[in-house]
Amino acid sequence: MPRELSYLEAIREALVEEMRRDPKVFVLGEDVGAYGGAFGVTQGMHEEFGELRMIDMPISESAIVGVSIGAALRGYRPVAEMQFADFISCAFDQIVNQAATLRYRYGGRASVPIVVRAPSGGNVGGGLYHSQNPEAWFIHRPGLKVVAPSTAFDAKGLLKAAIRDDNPVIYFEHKYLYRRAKGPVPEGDEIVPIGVAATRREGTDITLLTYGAMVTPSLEAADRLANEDVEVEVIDLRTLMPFDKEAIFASVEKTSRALIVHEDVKTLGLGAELSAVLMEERFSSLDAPVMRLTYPDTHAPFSQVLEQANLPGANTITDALRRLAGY
Amino acid sequence: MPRELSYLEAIREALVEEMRRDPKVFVLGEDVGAYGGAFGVTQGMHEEFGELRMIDMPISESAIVGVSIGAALRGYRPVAEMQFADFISCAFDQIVNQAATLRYRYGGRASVPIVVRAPSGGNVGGGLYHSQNPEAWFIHRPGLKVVAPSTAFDAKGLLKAAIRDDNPVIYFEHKYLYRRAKGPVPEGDEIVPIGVAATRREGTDITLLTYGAMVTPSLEAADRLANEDVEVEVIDLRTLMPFDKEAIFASVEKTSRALIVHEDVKTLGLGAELSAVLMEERFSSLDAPVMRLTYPDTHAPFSQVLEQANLPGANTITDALRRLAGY
Amino acid sequence: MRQSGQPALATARPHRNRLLRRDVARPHRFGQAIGMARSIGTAVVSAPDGVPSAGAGPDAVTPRGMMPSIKRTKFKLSHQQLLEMYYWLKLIRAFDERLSTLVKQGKVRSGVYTGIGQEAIVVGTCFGLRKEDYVCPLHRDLGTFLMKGVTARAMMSQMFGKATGLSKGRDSALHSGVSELGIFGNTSMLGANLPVAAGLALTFKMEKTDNVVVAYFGEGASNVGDFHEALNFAGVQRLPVVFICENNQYAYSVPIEKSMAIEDVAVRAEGYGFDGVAINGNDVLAVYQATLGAVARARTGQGPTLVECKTYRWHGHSEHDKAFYRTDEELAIWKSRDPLTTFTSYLEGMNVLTGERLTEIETRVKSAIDDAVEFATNAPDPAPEDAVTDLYA
Amino acid sequence: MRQSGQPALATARPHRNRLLRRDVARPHRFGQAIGMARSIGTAVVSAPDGVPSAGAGPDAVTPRGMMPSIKRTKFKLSHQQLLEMYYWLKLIRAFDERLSTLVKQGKVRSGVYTGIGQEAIVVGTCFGLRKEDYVCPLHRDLGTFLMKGVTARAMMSQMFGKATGLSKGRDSALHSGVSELGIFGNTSMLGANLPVAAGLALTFKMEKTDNVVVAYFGEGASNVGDFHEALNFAGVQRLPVVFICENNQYAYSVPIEKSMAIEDVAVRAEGYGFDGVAINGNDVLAVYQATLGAVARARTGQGPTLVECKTYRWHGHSEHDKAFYRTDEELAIWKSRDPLTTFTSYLEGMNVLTGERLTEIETRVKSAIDDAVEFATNAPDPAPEDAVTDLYA
Ligand SMILES: Cc1ncc(C[n+]2csc(CCOP(=O)(O)OP(=O)(O)O)c2C)c(N)n1
Ligand SMILES: Cc1ncc(C[n+]2csc(CCOP(=O)(O)OP(=O)(O)O)c2C)c(N)n1
Ligand SMILES: [Mg+2]
Ligand SMILES: [Mg+2]
Repeated sequence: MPRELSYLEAIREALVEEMRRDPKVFVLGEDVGAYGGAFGVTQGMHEEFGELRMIDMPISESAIVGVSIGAALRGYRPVAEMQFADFISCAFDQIVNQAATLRYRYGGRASVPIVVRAPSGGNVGGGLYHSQNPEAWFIHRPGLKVVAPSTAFDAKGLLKAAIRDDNPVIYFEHKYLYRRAKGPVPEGDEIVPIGVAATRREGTDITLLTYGAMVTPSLEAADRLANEDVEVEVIDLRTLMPFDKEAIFASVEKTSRALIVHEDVKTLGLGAELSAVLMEERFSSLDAPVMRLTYPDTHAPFSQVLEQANLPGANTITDALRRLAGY
Repeated sequence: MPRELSYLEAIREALVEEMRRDPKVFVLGEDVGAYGGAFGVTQGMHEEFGELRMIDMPISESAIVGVSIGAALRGYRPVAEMQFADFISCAFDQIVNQAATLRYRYGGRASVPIVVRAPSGGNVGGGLYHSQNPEAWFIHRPGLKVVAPSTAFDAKGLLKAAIRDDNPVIYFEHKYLYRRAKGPVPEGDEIVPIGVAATRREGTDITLLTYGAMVTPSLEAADRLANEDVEVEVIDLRTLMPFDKEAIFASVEKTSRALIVHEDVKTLGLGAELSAVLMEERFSSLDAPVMRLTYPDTHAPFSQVLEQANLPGANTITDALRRLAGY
Repeated sequence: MRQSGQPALATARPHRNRLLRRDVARPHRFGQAIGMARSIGTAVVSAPDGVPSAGAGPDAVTPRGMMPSIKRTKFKLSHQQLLEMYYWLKLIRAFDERLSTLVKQGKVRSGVYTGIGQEAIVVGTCFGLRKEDYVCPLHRDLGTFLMKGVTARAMMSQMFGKATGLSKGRDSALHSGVSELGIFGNTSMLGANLPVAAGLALTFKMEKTDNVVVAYFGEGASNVGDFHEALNFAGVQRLPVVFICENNQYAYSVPIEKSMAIEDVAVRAEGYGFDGVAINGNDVLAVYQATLGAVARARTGQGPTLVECKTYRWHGHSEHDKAFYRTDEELAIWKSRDPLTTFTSYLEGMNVLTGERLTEIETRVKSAIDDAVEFATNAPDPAPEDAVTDLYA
Repeated sequence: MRQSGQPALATARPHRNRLLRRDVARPHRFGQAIGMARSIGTAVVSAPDGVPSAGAGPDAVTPRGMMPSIKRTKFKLSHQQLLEMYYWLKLIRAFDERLSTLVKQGKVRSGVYTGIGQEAIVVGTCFGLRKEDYVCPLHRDLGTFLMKGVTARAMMSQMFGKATGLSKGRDSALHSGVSELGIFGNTSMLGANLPVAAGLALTFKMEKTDNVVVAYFGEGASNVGDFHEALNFAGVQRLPVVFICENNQYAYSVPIEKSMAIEDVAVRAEGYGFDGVAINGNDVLAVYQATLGAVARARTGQGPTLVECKTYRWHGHSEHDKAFYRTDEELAIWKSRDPLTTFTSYLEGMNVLTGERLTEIETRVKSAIDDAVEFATNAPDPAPEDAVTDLYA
């Protein structure tokens, strides 16, 4: 029976185990060394792995990713940390142009096995520049993979998969979950494969597609709907690119209805693509329009009143499910 | 009867007229001064407006946009040029975080009237870093507006609207159209309002939503379908954010079928959002799934063989229309 | 470029003992100038209202033994002005200290990055500015807002995320600005304020006014690409901007020697074709004097200057940071260089600050802060609807 | 930081007459060193196989009157090696010239950015490298690929966009690399190669090997944020990397004085804590010597060096650029400093290059290029399906 770990501890355990297993894995980022990272993710690791495998970087996000790419080209597996996902905008070119296109422009003769860890998401009073969910930009760019675990188990298993993957993987770890998501996490190599969704709750009436911090309120809403005799199947995508079409289609074929819930804004958030794909490929299975419940098209405000107004939660998800059930 | 101008000349004319009209308008970018820009868009303007209104910038995309934001805060209306839209990745943070959020974080007490001109698109043998269509990233980010003219007329009218708009506007000018798109362009203030689509061809059977360099092959395909008794309504979106929901809905209500064509890649290209919105808001009007014909999820290769394999064209659009008509 | 054939850093940068901080290890250089707190400004104000003679100012820290290139600008400050400076130092200190308390009490949820220990920089740089001049502060420079005219009420409301704050609750800290007062409010992205500062300065150049922009950044932020692009552009256009580096030795947990292979950020100015100077950032009059010189150059079309102010933050990076990465000894040494205490002694020694005036100032400060807290506490939250307004003009 | 109180640029940078180029206007500084073409390397190779004495090398351009800090590294080159260098110069020149012709003939559709006139930099920097060393070239450095072992056939195929090119037609120019040969191929984004170069160098440091990375950039690219972040990191980690600035006076149409307020990019190194030196980039032996010194430092753990090579490109920015922004006189002056002609004369004067050997080399060069063009012309296009392969590993 595995111990319980927090999401944050699970991330650390994945890093530690991977670094012990493979001397080519190293960590770089701001304050990741002796300090142990802004959130404490890498705490204690500096002692074991030393300065050259836990590199405290200058405030240079572009260089953090660029250096990672260089090291990856020589067979290393760097795990780069953005202190907050919001700052990934400062490393944008290195990710979308340098890393994402390298294998292609090398004619397949090289790969870029880097992981960029990006603490994302709101509900922690972070305000405009410490709450963002920038996954859509990277899902849109060919050549990248994108994951976003919602449980401690997946946090560990997906990070291991990301580190071992030969492609650039953007790993979104949700700040709200760091200490709040706790659960059984096996020691050792329990890999969560990239590209495979998890059905968190089975149901026959509505498919709810979500990920990250929205999984818990979605499950709560699903439970409420069960009281109303509507059985909601909750699918945690886990991998956002490539998302698990098979699992999604299988569920929607069964339920004929789908709600997408995400914390990212609506316009061109991942929900748009999921909806469009269902439209194109499962139109005849749909008894109702695929609906989206997301953050509105706005920024992430600091005020708790404002932030709560924006965040989808069990109540708004419940309402959306009811509307969809009643369509 | 207005003269004919090329798309490129129309852009220049908009710049010149706006700079004459408003001393607060100025241009900055690499080689935009005496040289007249990499494509010649600003040719001759240096002579009239001098060094301080046609600023040759160092190779510093982030500063080009950041400087524009600073000037905009003091009431100026800078028009920043990216030498190629591809390099906008180097100015990403200044656009998505600095410019897009400024008014919001100032509590509505300021605005950022900048225009970022970005020569985008392929079919010119530009390869991976001189062919990109990066509009989706900016459509996704609240606080920005995005336009993409397809005709000389709109190139002028939309640029004028963008310059006069009090918000940051990303203006995608398609390189393939620079000298190929020619048409009547009135002198003076014929503004093309932001947010309003243009119906390029009326039709009753299928709505085709497109923009930029895809308008011409779409019209060609529509003509072919007319021979097969399928009347395609071709809507040129012109503004990508905020896109013209009203026009789109009106057309789809009439045709009950929609095809989206764009040169950007499929996954989370604008087509995803259009499809999702139609799903959500016009589901019952649809007799067939909204379909997308786009660039595949890959990069823009240099080889003509490869590039042509990727680009949607009259043939592939025709095929898609036929499939949709036959659904 | 170096003068000798020696590898530049071979001797200067072996893996330095983390306990042996530079200012402790090298009292003969930096420590000296600011260690001797009593000498602060003594020669600057030769007589209470007198004109100090050029060259007699407080010793700037002169890296690599060079003389700072900024002329020793003469200045004259009345008793009244000196006391005003003192008031600002006190007010800003008190504001930050109250914020720190409010965080501990759970009343402020915002990330709070105090500038306690660094106040001389904000006060020294802002004191001589005009209303039309622009400041582009970073996260520890709350005082610039106050000195440029934002009320303590508005600033406190901002920290509380209330509707009465500068951003109407959209963000806290210094992520908002006031154009009418010449304050640019940055995003969180370090260094991203600097290209904007250059853009503001460009408009002053275009208008041929002699207003200036003062832009702030930490030594850590000077490693960001935007720093480079902004300073280069400012240099090539000879823009009226003064770049103020607040070198407090740490970027979050990372000491300067782990983030750059130089001792003085000021040397970077040379790469942009203008002058850089490193000064004692804990001496408000030294900062004032250096800024005066740099501002005078900017106003007269001579372009930018980089003024590096050596200082130290007393608190952690944020109020949540226990700052285990530094020693108590180090902190104690820097507390002995408190810009406020030293300026108090100086003013007392000059008989500018009497017991009566001190009481008066302390009362003013306390009531301003109390009032601000009360105001912000009782201020309304923004309306939920405002989460989606003010996005577009 | 400057030494005097004078505004640094007041005299040096009035609005300079665009016709009066720096090298023309100031023959006493830069012009001198490379103007006197006949002096090239004469003192370097004291006798055909001799060991030149330290300090007797060709005069580096010494900005601001300082001595370059790189030790005058002794080197010894055999006749055979000198001729090999000569071959590379010839081959790279011929490759670029043929490309230029092919563009005019409409046979190459790719953007072509020749390095004609700048060949001494590529040859001088690559000549002493090991297979294990890495190069990180930018757009004019096609020769680095050839010298590191890529065949002319593969490079020509790359320019033609053929399946036999390095990127299998996915891109042209230098946007591909070969890890086995230590060649990193950048994107188009200027400066974006430099953080990658630092990452490669970091792995050499981790492995405690003494391999090095040589990274290239134009003076224009040195204004990009990535340049700053990369050089700073390389400095703080003392990475084994040599940064080669190809200062050809222009970034596309923009002369250096409009993009930076300094004359020597080399001074920027000081801001990162390592040495910078500006040298005559048209003197292949001077470049070789400076690189040797910098590489030796890198191999022995002494960290990075910035070597600025002053040079000039004969053609426009790309083959489509008519380069009206410069004068014929300026071009003529620089053509008189042709790195190839001067090296030819030198080798002839030393009796290293005889008529026979010249013919032999020219034949080898011509047949290599002819063969490459024929190969590329007849090579297959990529298959349309390959537009979507090789995206993911
Ligand atoms: C681009 C960017 N990267 C990282 C951060 C996170 N961060 C905030 S403050 C800080 C340290 C800043 O150090 P410095 O510039 O020296 O200023 P100081 O806090 O010491 O005043 C860091 C890493 C950020 N805000 N922006
Ligand atoms: C980030 C970026 N901005 C703009 C360009 C367009 N561009 C290509 S080469 C060039 C000039 C480069 O000048 P320099 O670095 O001096 O190199 P040179 O061409 O003179 O060898 C420009 C502006 C680019 N490739 N990348
Ligand atoms: Mg600091
Ligand atoms: Mg150049």
